[in-house]
Parts: sequence; structure tokens; C-alpha cells
Amino acid sequence: APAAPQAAAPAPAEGQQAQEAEATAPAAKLKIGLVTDVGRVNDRSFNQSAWEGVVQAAQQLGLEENVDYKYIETQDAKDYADNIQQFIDAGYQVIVTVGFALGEATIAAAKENPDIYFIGVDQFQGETLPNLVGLIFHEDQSGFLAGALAAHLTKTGTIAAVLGTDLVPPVVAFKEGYEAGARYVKPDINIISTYHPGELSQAFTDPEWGAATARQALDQGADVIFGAGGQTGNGALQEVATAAEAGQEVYCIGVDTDQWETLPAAHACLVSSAMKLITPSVVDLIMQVHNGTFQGGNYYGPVDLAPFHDFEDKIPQEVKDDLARIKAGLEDGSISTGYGQ
Amino acid sequence: MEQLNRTPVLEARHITKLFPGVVANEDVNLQLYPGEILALLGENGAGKSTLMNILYGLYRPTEGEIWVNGRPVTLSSPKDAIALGIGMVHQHFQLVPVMTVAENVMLGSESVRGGFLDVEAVARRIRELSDRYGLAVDPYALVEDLPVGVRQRVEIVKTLYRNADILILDEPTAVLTPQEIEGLFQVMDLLRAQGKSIIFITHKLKEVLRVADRIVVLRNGRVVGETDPGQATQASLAAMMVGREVILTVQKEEARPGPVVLDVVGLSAQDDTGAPAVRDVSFQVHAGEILGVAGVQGNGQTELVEVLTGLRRAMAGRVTIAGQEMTNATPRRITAEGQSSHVPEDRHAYGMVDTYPVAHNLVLNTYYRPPFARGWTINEQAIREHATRLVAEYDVRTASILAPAGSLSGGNQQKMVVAREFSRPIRLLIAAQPTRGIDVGSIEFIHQQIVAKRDQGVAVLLVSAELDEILALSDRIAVMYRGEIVAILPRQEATREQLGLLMAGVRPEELQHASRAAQGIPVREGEPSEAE
Amino acid sequence: MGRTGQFWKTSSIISMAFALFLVVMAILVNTTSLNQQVWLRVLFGVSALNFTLRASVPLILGALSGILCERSGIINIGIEGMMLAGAFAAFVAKVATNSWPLPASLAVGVATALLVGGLMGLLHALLSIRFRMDQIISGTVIIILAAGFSAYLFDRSAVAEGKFGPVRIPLLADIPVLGSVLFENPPITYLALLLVVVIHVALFHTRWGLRTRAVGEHPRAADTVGINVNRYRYVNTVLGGMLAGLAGGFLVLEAVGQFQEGMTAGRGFISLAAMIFGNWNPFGALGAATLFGYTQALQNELLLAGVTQVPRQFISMLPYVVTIVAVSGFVGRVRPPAAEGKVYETEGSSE
Amino acid sequence: MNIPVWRRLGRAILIPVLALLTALAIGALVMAIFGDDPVRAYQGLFSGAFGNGRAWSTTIRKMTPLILTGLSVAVAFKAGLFNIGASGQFIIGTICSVAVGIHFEGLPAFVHLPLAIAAGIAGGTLWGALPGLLKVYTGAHEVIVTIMLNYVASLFAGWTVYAGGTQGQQPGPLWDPTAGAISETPDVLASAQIPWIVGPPYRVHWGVVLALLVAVVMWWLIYRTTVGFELRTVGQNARAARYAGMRVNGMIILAMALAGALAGLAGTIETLGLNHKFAPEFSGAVGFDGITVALLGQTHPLGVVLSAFMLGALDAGAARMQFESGVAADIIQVIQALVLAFVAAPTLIRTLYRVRRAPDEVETTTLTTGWAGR
Ligand SMILES: Nc1ncnc2c1ncn2[C@@H]1O[C@H](COP(=O)(O)OP(=O)(O)OP(=O)(O)O)[C@@H](O)[C@H]1O
Ligand SMILES: Nc1ncnc2c1ncn2[C@@H]1O[C@H](COP(=O)(O)OP(=O)(O)OP(=O)(O)O)[C@@H](O)[C@H]1O
Ligand SMILES: [Mg+2]
Ligand SMILES: [Mg+2]
Repeated sequence: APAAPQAAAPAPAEGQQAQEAEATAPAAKLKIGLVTDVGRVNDRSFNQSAWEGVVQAAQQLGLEENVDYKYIETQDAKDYADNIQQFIDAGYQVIVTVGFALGEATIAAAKENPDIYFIGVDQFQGETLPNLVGLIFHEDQSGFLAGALAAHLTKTGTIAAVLGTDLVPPVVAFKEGYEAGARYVKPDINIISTYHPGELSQAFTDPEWGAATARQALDQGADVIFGAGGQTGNGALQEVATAAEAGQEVYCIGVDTDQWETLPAAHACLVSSAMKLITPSVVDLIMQVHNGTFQGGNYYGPVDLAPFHDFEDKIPQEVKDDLARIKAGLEDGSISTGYGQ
Repeated sequence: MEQLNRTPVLEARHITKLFPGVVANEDVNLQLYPGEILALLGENGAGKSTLMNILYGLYRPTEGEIWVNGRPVTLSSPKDAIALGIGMVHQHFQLVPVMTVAENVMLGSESVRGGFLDVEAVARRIRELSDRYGLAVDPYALVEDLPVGVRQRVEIVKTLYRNADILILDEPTAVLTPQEIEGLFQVMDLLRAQGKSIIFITHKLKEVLRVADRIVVLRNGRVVGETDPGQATQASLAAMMVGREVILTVQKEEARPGPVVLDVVGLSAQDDTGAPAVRDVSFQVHAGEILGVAGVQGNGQTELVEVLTGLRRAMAGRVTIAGQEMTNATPRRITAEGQSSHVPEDRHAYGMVDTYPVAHNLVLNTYYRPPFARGWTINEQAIREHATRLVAEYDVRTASILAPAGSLSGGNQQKMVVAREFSRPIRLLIAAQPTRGIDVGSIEFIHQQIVAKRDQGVAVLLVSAELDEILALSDRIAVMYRGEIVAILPRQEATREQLGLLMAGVRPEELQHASRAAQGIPVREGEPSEAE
Repeated sequence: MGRTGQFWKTSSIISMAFALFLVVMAILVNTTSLNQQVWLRVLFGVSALNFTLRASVPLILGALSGILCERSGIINIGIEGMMLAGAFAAFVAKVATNSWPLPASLAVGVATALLVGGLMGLLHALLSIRFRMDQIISGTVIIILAAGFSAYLFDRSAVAEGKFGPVRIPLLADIPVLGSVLFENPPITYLALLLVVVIHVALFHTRWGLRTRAVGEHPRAADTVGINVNRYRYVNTVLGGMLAGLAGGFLVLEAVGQFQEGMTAGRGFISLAAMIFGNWNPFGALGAATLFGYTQALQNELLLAGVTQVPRQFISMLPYVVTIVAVSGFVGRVRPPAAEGKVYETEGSSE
Repeated sequence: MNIPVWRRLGRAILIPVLALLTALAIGALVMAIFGDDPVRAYQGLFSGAFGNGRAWSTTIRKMTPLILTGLSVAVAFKAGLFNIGASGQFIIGTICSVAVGIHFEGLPAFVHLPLAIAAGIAGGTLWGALPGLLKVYTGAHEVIVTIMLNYVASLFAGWTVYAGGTQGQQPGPLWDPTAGAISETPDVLASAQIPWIVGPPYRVHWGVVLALLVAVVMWWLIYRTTVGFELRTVGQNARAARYAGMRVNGMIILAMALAGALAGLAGTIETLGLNHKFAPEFSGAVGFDGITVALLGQTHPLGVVLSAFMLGALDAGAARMQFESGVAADIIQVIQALVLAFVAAPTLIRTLYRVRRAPDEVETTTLTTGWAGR
């Protein structure tokens, strides 16, 4: 990495602003902007998790919504650069861009604006820029844990995954990890999984396909279903919940966040979720900016299984212990998901 | 007259009807008395259909009143008219082609049992009416499968089904054959005998004299006269309609036939359903002669013309135009290389583009040639000059050469088509039903044009269901029956009766006998029959 | 040119034969040792049949919506929008009545979907009849309007609680294989199948149907026998809108349980294809919708079973390619109602 | 017609302008009802579309593909065909131009760029001609076929750039191996990129000029050439066209091929000029917008340009509007639908503003006569 980031004192951006004689912005306050991927800020998925991170950080910093921090929802993939530019023009010091698809636009903006900090969620950085961090996760590990849990829970020996699209790397990582985890626990397990068949613009927003496919998997004997893919996955989870409510002994596993909180309709079957903790990571990165400890490059956010909530008592202790063992193994590298090698 | 003492069953009082920019009817008074057939005459666009539509509740009069059986009535929809016993057979068939006869007949006055249509009951009723009035129709047949003559019967059954006592028949004979027309007149006589009253519209003056009790003539939306068959002649009626003398017989010299232009050998073709429609047809048309093709509609004439003009594939046989092989050639090649013209039978479907200006319709098949096109580009200027010239020359009445062709009256649309087809150098002219639904003034004009083409040495193939037209124009006459040409006769040797029999399927070799037996008249008469 | 009678036979024979074949094979495969064969299970497994039916329901309702409108002469390319509006309305109503007993709340949801669908139909009718807008444009307006409004007004934090569950029809549901596929479904699914029969009977055997068809084929003829052409068009378009709304209601209240922007995901357009493919006949549309649902099921089955080496994108093309092949090969020229898309004006009925 | 040009123009513009104003007013009402601030929203919208150089450049950038997809739908309408397939044709055009654009290192730009453009046009042409051919030879309805081909196109495009990996599937032929797990193509080589008129951050490329030129050519083709006359006649009355010796089937195929070429060119320009690569997130939605553009422009090429400009401006302003006022950009769609409604039903506007109709004005646009207007 060439020039060291202006990592000096607190509020590094302030100095830059002063140099450019943009004295209007109140001194100590950060301005934080977030650009969503195509979709909504409150999508109960990764856009929302990232935004919640911004909100939490901003509250800690005492910022005012719509004045010091706001978001732009992207309507069209061609607009990524324009939307980032809106914040640059308005003098924001921290810009969070959500989704791997914004990666290139974010790198370009970061190069052009070395005095602004960028946080790219799900954006792997091949090259380190001092003012840009890629917030990435080992989704495969998270999926591995989910798969292990599923394998422990299944009675029929068949588990399923209903997935967004293989055009999005994190989804693939979740799936590959899930299958590896299940096979790790039960090598002869039957895993049926499928991605949404349609184009990218529909892959995450077709709950009916998710639900119908989950039903199809149930019909084929699957009794644990992993739903990973925005609204599409949520549709699958709700369908499994319907079956559970009707008395079938079936389980579902959510994705990204603890979906117990975001998807009450799935409570009847939701044993856990394969989480990647976007929100706390975003908070942490923003605080790093505030504290002047921000470092470019890749930042691996934590992954984990969500709490079991109502299923706490139904999960045998051996299973919990085994999951804890696997998690430790994944962390220390003694267990490998096999993904990405 | 004696009727004056009686109450009219239907009466129009001071009816005026304005359309945007057009006065269709102006202060019209008209009475229809019980048990009479009233003929209404007038040129295209005189306002006949408009007036009838007003009496039937389809249009609201701008001014004036309608009285039924001595009481003023308000007709806000045909429903009201039907309730008052008025029935109308419209100028254009108002039948749904994809439905059965029974469905069409009951439409709007359905017979329902337990919430469902009672088709049986309707069919029984139709058979009853068929028997009583001699209107044979199959209640379960699909209308689109029926020949026009039968469709016309369905229309009449429709009105009778609704117990109409007052019947309005708007040009019912325009598409019928002589036999069918005679059948219709017998039905009308029967209805009149039963006390029903009929308004009858036609452009064929002979029919008026045959069937009407009283005649009213409209011109430019106004009643210009009233007469009765006793006093009137065809000539007097035509003069009354048009406002000038009309020459009803076609003036033409003896033909001077030249070399063969159209040579058809062993031609066969199928109709849309794949059934054989033209069977092994052979004939020739020479330069400078008119070959008339007579036949009851639906005997393959339509398909024959379509094959000759490239619109339908020949299954067998050969077509040569002026020595060039033209079997299954494209319409473009036939018109361009074959130097031929085609006045199509259905002008709305084929002959014109309603939404296009008159000017563009006039170059519909020559737009790509100089002077209308230079290379790829269209020369609007030339197209407009051409249009201005033709509109004047052929007396096409239109607001402007840029007015959409659909806004012209039927007669003027036909003149537009004729203007286009006659205005370029041609060797062959194929004219199908060139005067259908057209008033006498326009017919006169179109007939003159056809003869003029012949005299310029053009070979003319004239297809018409109108026997009078065939007899008046042809130099030779071919008769088509079930897809075959059963006879080709020189005009001098053809008589109306003989042709009628041939068209009805009597074989030529049986002709003499059959003719004598049926008509009790000598066969070789050779008298032009429009002089009757 | 058209032999409607003839076509109607071909289309119904094809769809009947297809349905019968599916049923026979399904019974065979699911009750005998044939179910050991992966391919047969993929083609005729119960899961494929269930998926087929479920994927077909919105298409059936959408196609019926189109049939009602178009049989009366109003082109309806706005099914997608009406469906989306119905879905959104059902969702809003369901959320607003979350605290009610579930059946009541769902009933309100269905009623609202019907109401809003009907209003969209009315809008379409007003624009195309009263304001003489080109019907294709009017349909496009409906689609954009529904997408825009539902996205603008969608409260993404709202949650609908509960959805329709399956209702067992006693006895019938015990039939092996078929019973569980056909007779253990949520209510809107039954309703959709029932509507196919009802609309068929209504179209071809009642006064309303006769007049509707006449109005769509030859409005002038209908007018001349005293039928108020535009009134029939209004009524049918509103009814059609209601059916499309119901399709949306199905998605929210029966299939998913929640609303999602753009959740109709092109189903309105596929419905349109099913309507055309089915030659504007209810049973034809049923056949077409089923065929489409079946190919979708098949595509998923193949992917789930992982039985082919073909890239998954090509497997996913299956429903679309099958439809293209079917319309090019089997159906040939369909014959729409003759007067479709044309404004009808007379003094009798429009002024 | 002897009415002076300016008056005809004024008359042609009056209704659309009133329509736009009315739609904006209703949009404002909706916003006010649901608690948004319409004044700030419209300020944002306006400044986002026209506020400064960058706003203008966004508007122009948004307008460019809309012109071409609008023309694509319009030219099919002219022949009586409804092309719902512009989005699939757009995608195929994109794929083909990228396929050429990422290969042939070392070709000079004056060869490479035209070659890439030609490839995109060719791809779109084929994709568009297919439904035309099927219609002519099998009677398959173009609406069904184009809808289906849209799905097929995007799946096919997805396959070409697919990164592979899962379930043993091989990467697609256009995938960029340096992109890791991401499914996308490499950037097209500089020699195949459409040059900027004004570079970043404005990013206006010469594609817009090309699109405008194409619009003029299409106008000329449709209204001033014999082929255009033939095409329009087929659209108005196919039987009369056949009678007049025109090539009905040929025109159906030609119109669809042209439609495909135009939509394919839209994809090509968008790719070679702006995105420089294909990734699945670049959807063909702009093809569906083409329907709105064509309808709004009353299927006239110059109308298409104007309506593409208007829609482009609305799109461009949307982000700024949300940024400034927090109003969700979806309201723009509502406004678009309203504008379309008011333009297409002038009676509405006329009644509203009591504008009288000139006697020779035609009131309704009839685009297609149903599903099988022949
Ligand atoms: N709906 C209408 N709108 C405007 N003008 C009309 C309408 N109907 C008829 N006209 C005009 O009114 C006049 C009378 O037309 P009408 O149809 O009554 O004539 P007609 O006597 O029946 O002619 P034809 O012998 O050709 O049937 C014509 O000039 C015609 O163009
Ligand atoms: N909406 C209209 N606007 C203007 N003129 C009209 C309109 N409707 C009908 N007309 C005119 O009224 C005339 C009479 O209509 P009608 O349907 O009876 O056809 P027609 O002229 O008799 O045609 P044909 O003689 O070919 O059968 C038409 O020729 C046409 O000129
Ligand atoms: Mg008339
Ligand atoms: Mg007439």
C-alpha cells in the first residue's frame, strides 16, 4: 500500500474538510452515507443489516438522521457510481456500499477520493487501498454450521436448501458450506438443493418460488430446509413453518441475521440461522473511522449460528456440544469447509 | 291514395340527423302503412341507412319525432324498437360468424331454462319459422360456414323470432343471386299477406318495380319524391335519385378481340378449409374482349380470382399472361410484369387501407415505381399530384386527398379503387363484383370505364354475381358451378334463363330440354334482357 | 378462416390427454416399484404434481381474468398489474386485521384483493372505453401504476400473520396419490379449479356468456339486438380484474403469507401466454397453465435431483422453450375474439 | 394541410406538456397524502435531472438506451406487432458485443469497435427475427414467443458469464477468470469501447449521438421509403398489403429483425459505452421501459426521442429526489404511468383543460388491432 492513510488523530476527515475550506459542516460530526444494492434498505436482509449498523454507530456518535446520515436505494445496477457520487458531492466522510456488485464502483470512488472512507460490504479487496475496507465473511463456515445442525436434526436422512442464486458468491459459499457441514456429520446424508432458476433481478424477490420449492423438498422427504436468498429464502422458511404448524416435524434454518427477529412468521420451524454479523461489523468499522484506527484491506466479520430460541430445549446437549466443537475447529483451521480452495 | 286514411304503423316526422360535418337527414317525413312494402331509394350516402338506424333506435335523431301506431315514442336503443315490434335486417350482416344460427337468432332475446340457455327451444322455434315462411336454415350450423344467401335468411328469421311486425330491410339483395332474390321476394309477399309492413332499400331499380307498393326517394338527406311502381320506370327512378338522366343500358360497340392475353389451363385450387374449390378450369381471355364469369356466389369464383391474382396457390394447372408463365407468381409479379389490374371483391378487406389517406391508397400497388419512388425514397409530391388528378378524373368525392379513405362513402371508396386499378397501363383487368352495393350513378360510371378499357385493347375478366351486369358487359360468358366452368357461351347465344339454369347446376347437354320444360320458352332467344 | 369449433377440440384433447397421462403415470410411479427409477420420480413424483398445481393456480386465475376481458373485446395485458395490486391489497388488509380471528382476517384479505382487482379492472375499462385509450397502453399504465404504487406504499416492516392452510376433502383425499395432490389444498386452489368449470359453463351456456362472446366478436351485431355493448365490457373487465386480484390474493394469503414488491414476477405475462395458448377457452387455459406449471416443476425436480450434467441455466429454460415449441408446433394459429381492442361507439350505448 | 409548422408542432406538444404537468400535480397530491414533501421532492427531482452538468449527463445517459428500445417497440407496432421482447434482445445484444469486445487484442479501434457494435446488432437481430420467423412459418404468436425469449435470453446470458464451481458446472465462456467467484465478463478492451464525449465523472459517450442518428434514420425509413410504406401497410391492413403485392411475411420478419437490431444496439451501446462489461445485475429492464417510451412517443421516432428524454430525466432525478427529500423513488413510476395515461387518452386532458380539438386531428392512436390483427 502506498501512502499511509491519514490515520492521525480522531476525526481524520475533519482535517481534510478544513483544507478544502468547506467550513459549513459542523466540526466534529461524521457524515455517513449508505448505498444499497438494487433493492430496499429495509429488505430484512443484508441491506437492512448494514443500514442498522450505520444507525447504531450514528446513535453512538450522536448523529441526526437525514442530516448526518442517510441512505440511497439503488434502482438500477448502472447507477452505483452515481449514487456514491451523490454522497461525495454532499461532503460525506464515510460511505458504506452494500453488496459485491458495488465493488468496482466503490474501488473507483475510493481511488478518486482518498480523503473519504469507504466500507464495502461483501466486497473482497484484491488490492489494499488505505481508505477502503471490504467487509467480508466466511459464509461457508456459517453454512457449515447450519449443515451440521441440519444433519443432526434430520430424521428422514434428507435435508434441503432453497437458495437465491449462484450468480452471487456469498450464496454459493453458504450452500457449499451447508453441504460440507452436513456431510461432515453424516457422510451418507441426502441433500437436495436448488438455486432460483430466474434472472438475478428476481432471484432474491420471489418468495412464492421459494415457498413452492420448499414444499417440493418436503414432499421429497426433506425435514430440514435451509432458506438462503432474501425474500426467496424467506418464502421457503414460511412454507416450512406452515408444515410445522400443521403438525409435521420439520425444521428450517434462516440466513444472514438471526431471522427469529426479522421473520416471526417462521417461528414454528426456525431452529437457527446461519449468521454473518454485518451490523456489529459495520458499527465497528465506523467507530474505527471515528477513532482513527481505520485500516484498508479486508475485514473479516464474525459468523455464527443464531440462538435456538424456542428450540433451545429441543436440541440435545450432544448436538450443542458437537456444534461448539465444530465451530472451534473451523476457527482454528482444524476443520475445513473445502470451499474456495 | 287509399293508405292516407289509415294510421301509419311507423312514421318519421321532421327527422334531421347531423353528423359532425354531415347532414345525413334533413327534415324527413316518412310513413309506413300496415301491410305495405315501401321501397326507399337513393344514391350512396343519401341517408337511407341513417334514417333506418334512427327508426330502429341505433341513432338518436338530432330533431324530429318517431311515431309508432299513432303514438310518439322515444327509442333510446334497439331494445325499445324491438319491443315495439320493429325488426331490422342491416346493410351489413349483423351475425356473429363463430356462433351457431340458433345462438345468433336468440342473441338479446335468449330463451333460458334453469339459468342455462335453452338451445333446443330456440331451434324448435326456428324450424317452425322456417317452415312457415319457407326460410330453410339449420339452427345448429355455424354462421361462418353458411353461404351469404342463407345468412340473409338467418337475418330475417332473427327479426321474425322477435315477432316483428315492421321489418326494415336495408339492401338485403346486394349479395344475393337472382334465384335467392326471387325467394326473398316471395317471403316478402308472404309477410305482407300476413299484415306485416316492410321498408325495403335497394340500388336495383328492377327489384323496386317488382316488389314495392310505394317508392320514396332520398337525395342528400331529403325526401325528393314519392311514386309507385305503376307510374315509375327504371329511368324515371334513376333520374329522381341522381337528379339527372342516367343511361341504364351500357353503350358498347362490337368487340374486336385480339391475341390471347390470359390463358388458363387445367387450373385447380382449394379453399381455406382445404376443400377443392376450383376444379380443372381452362379458358382464355383475348385482348379487347370481356369474359364474364357468372355463377352463384361460393362456386369457386372467389378462389379462381385469388389464384389468378397470386393471392392463393394453384394446386394444379397453368396460368399464362401475355405469354409469360404466371402460375403461382406473386401478386407483385402479376401486376408488374403481367401488367394486370385487380378490382377485388371485398374492397374493405383487400382493396384499401382505411386509415391511409386517399392519396396513399391510390398508389397502394405502384408506390415503389417512378415517379412515386426514387430508388428507396417515396416522392410525396408525385403521389399527391397523382391523387389530385385521379380524384378529379374519376369523380371520387372526398373532403381532401389526405382524408382517410375509411371516411369515404362506399361508392366513393369503390371509385377510388377503380381509379387506382384503371389508371395505369394494363393488358389484363380482373374485376370481381365491381359494383356491389353501389348506386346507379356510380355503376354507370364504372361500367363505362370497364368498356373503355376493353376498347383500348385490354383483356377483361369480369366476375359478378349480378346476372344483369354480366349480360350487359360481357362479350363471352363463362358459367361456374361447383368449381368447374360448365359452359362458355358467346353473349349473343346466352339468355338469362339459360344462364340461370347453368348456374343452378343443370348440365349443358340437358339444357335445351330442361329450359323448355322449366320456362316454356324457346332457348335461342338472344335478346338482351335488361330491356325488359 | 378460423374453425373455432375444431380448434377447441384440439386444444381440449391435448390438455385432457396431457392431464390423463400425468395422472396415470403418477399413480403408477407412486404406488409401484417404478418409484425406484430416479427419472420416473422426477417426472411423475407427487412433489412434481403438487408443485405443478401450485404454480398453475395464479396462472389459471390470470388466464381466466384475461379470458373474461378479452371475450368481451377488451384486451388485457395489464393482468400482471392487477395481480400485483390484488396481492398488495390482500396484504394490507391482512395486516390491518391481524388481530382478528384468522379465518375472518383472511376473508377480509380475499375480499380486498377482489375489490382492488375489480377497481383496477374498472380503471382499465374506464380508460379504454370512456376515454378511448388504446387498450394496450391502458394495460401498460395499469402495470406501471400497480408496480409504482405498491412499492411506494409498501410498509416493509409490516408482517401478515397466518395464511390459508390446506383443507382436506373427506373421502376424496384418501384416493392414493391423486387424493393428496388434488383434494388436500387450500381454498383458493379449489376455487380456481372450480372457476374454470364455472366460467366455461357460464361462457358457453348462459345468457351472460352468449352476450359476452357476441360483444367481443361482433359488437355491432350485439348492439342491433339491444345489448348494451359497453355495459357488458365494463362488467367483464371488472370481473376479470377481480380474478386477477384473486390471483394476487392467492400469492399473499395462500402461497407465501407475505407481500413482496414485484412478487408476481411475470406471472401475469405467463397468464397471458396461457390464455392465448388456450385459445381463450377456460379449459384450454387450464391445460396451458398446467403445462407451464409442470415444466416449472420439472425444472426444479431435475435440479433438486441433480440427475443431469446440463448446465442449470439450460434446465431452467425448460418451461420457456417448451412453451415456444408448443405454440409453434401444436397450436399454430389461434383465433382471438374478432373485435378485440377496438373501441365500440354508438349513440345507443355510449352517450 | 396548410397549417403552419409551428402551430402543428405546438398542437402536438400541448397535450403532452399538459399531461406531464397534471401527472406531476397528482404525484404531488399522492405524496402529500402519504406524508411526503412534494416540493422538496420535485426540487430534488429537477436538480437531479437538470440541476448541473452531472445531472444533465445522467439524464442523457439514461435517455440513450431508452431511445433505442423505444424505437424497437415502435417499429414493431408499425408493422402491427407487439414486441415485448426488447429486454431479451437487449441482453443478447450485450452478450454478443461483449464477446467481441473482450477478444481480438491488438485490433485497431476503428476495426474493433465497429466489429463489436455489428456483433451486438447481429445478435439482437437474430433474437428479434426468431419470433418473426416463428410467426410466419408456424403461426406462433409473437407476444408469447417474445415473453418466453426474454427469460431464455437472460438465462443464456447468465450462463455465459457464470463463474461455475457448484455442482460441478464449468464456468461460462465469457466469464472473467480474474473475478474470482464473481460471475461477470472482463472489461471490453479499450479498442472496443465507445469513446467518451465527456469522461468521468460525467460519463457521456458518443452512443447518445449514435442513438439520435438511428432515430432519424428510423424516421426516414418508416415514413420516407418504400420499405417503410410497405411495413406500415402490413401493420394497418395485412390483407390489403398482400393484395397490393407487398411481402407480408417478409415485413413481419423484417420488422421483428429491425426491432431486435435496435434493442440489441441499445444493449451494445450501453455496454461498450458505459458498463464496459456484462454482469447479471445489468438486466434488460430498459427493454420493458421501451414499451412505455414507444407508447408515450405514439410510436413516432421523434416522439420516441422526446419521451425517452422525459423518462430519462425522471429516472435521472430519482436518486437525487430520494437523497434530498427521502421520498421513495417509486413515486416516479406512478408519475410515469400517469403521464402515459394522460398522453394516451387526450380526451381526459381536453375535458380537464377544455382544450378544443382541431377538426383534422385524429384522436386515438391504434397500435395493434388485437392479438392477431391479420
Ligand atoms: N356514424 C356516422 N358518422 C358520421 N357520418 C356518417 C355516419 N354514418 C353515416 N354518415 C354519413 O351520413 C351520410 C348518409 O349515410 P348513409 O349510410 O345513411 O347513406 P346510405 O344512403 O345508406 O348510403 P348507401 O347507399 O351507401 O348505403 C353519408 O354522408 C355518410 O358519410
Ligand atoms: N364514424 C364515421 N365517421 C365518418 N363516416 C362514417 C362513419 N361511420 C360510417 N361512416 C360513413 O357512413 C357510410 C355508411 O356506412 P355503412 O356502414 O352503411 O357503409 P357503406 O358506405 O354503405 O359501405 P358499403 O357500400 O361498402 O357497404 C360509410 O360509407 C362511411 O362513409
Ligand atoms: Mg346504407
Ligand atoms: Mg353501401
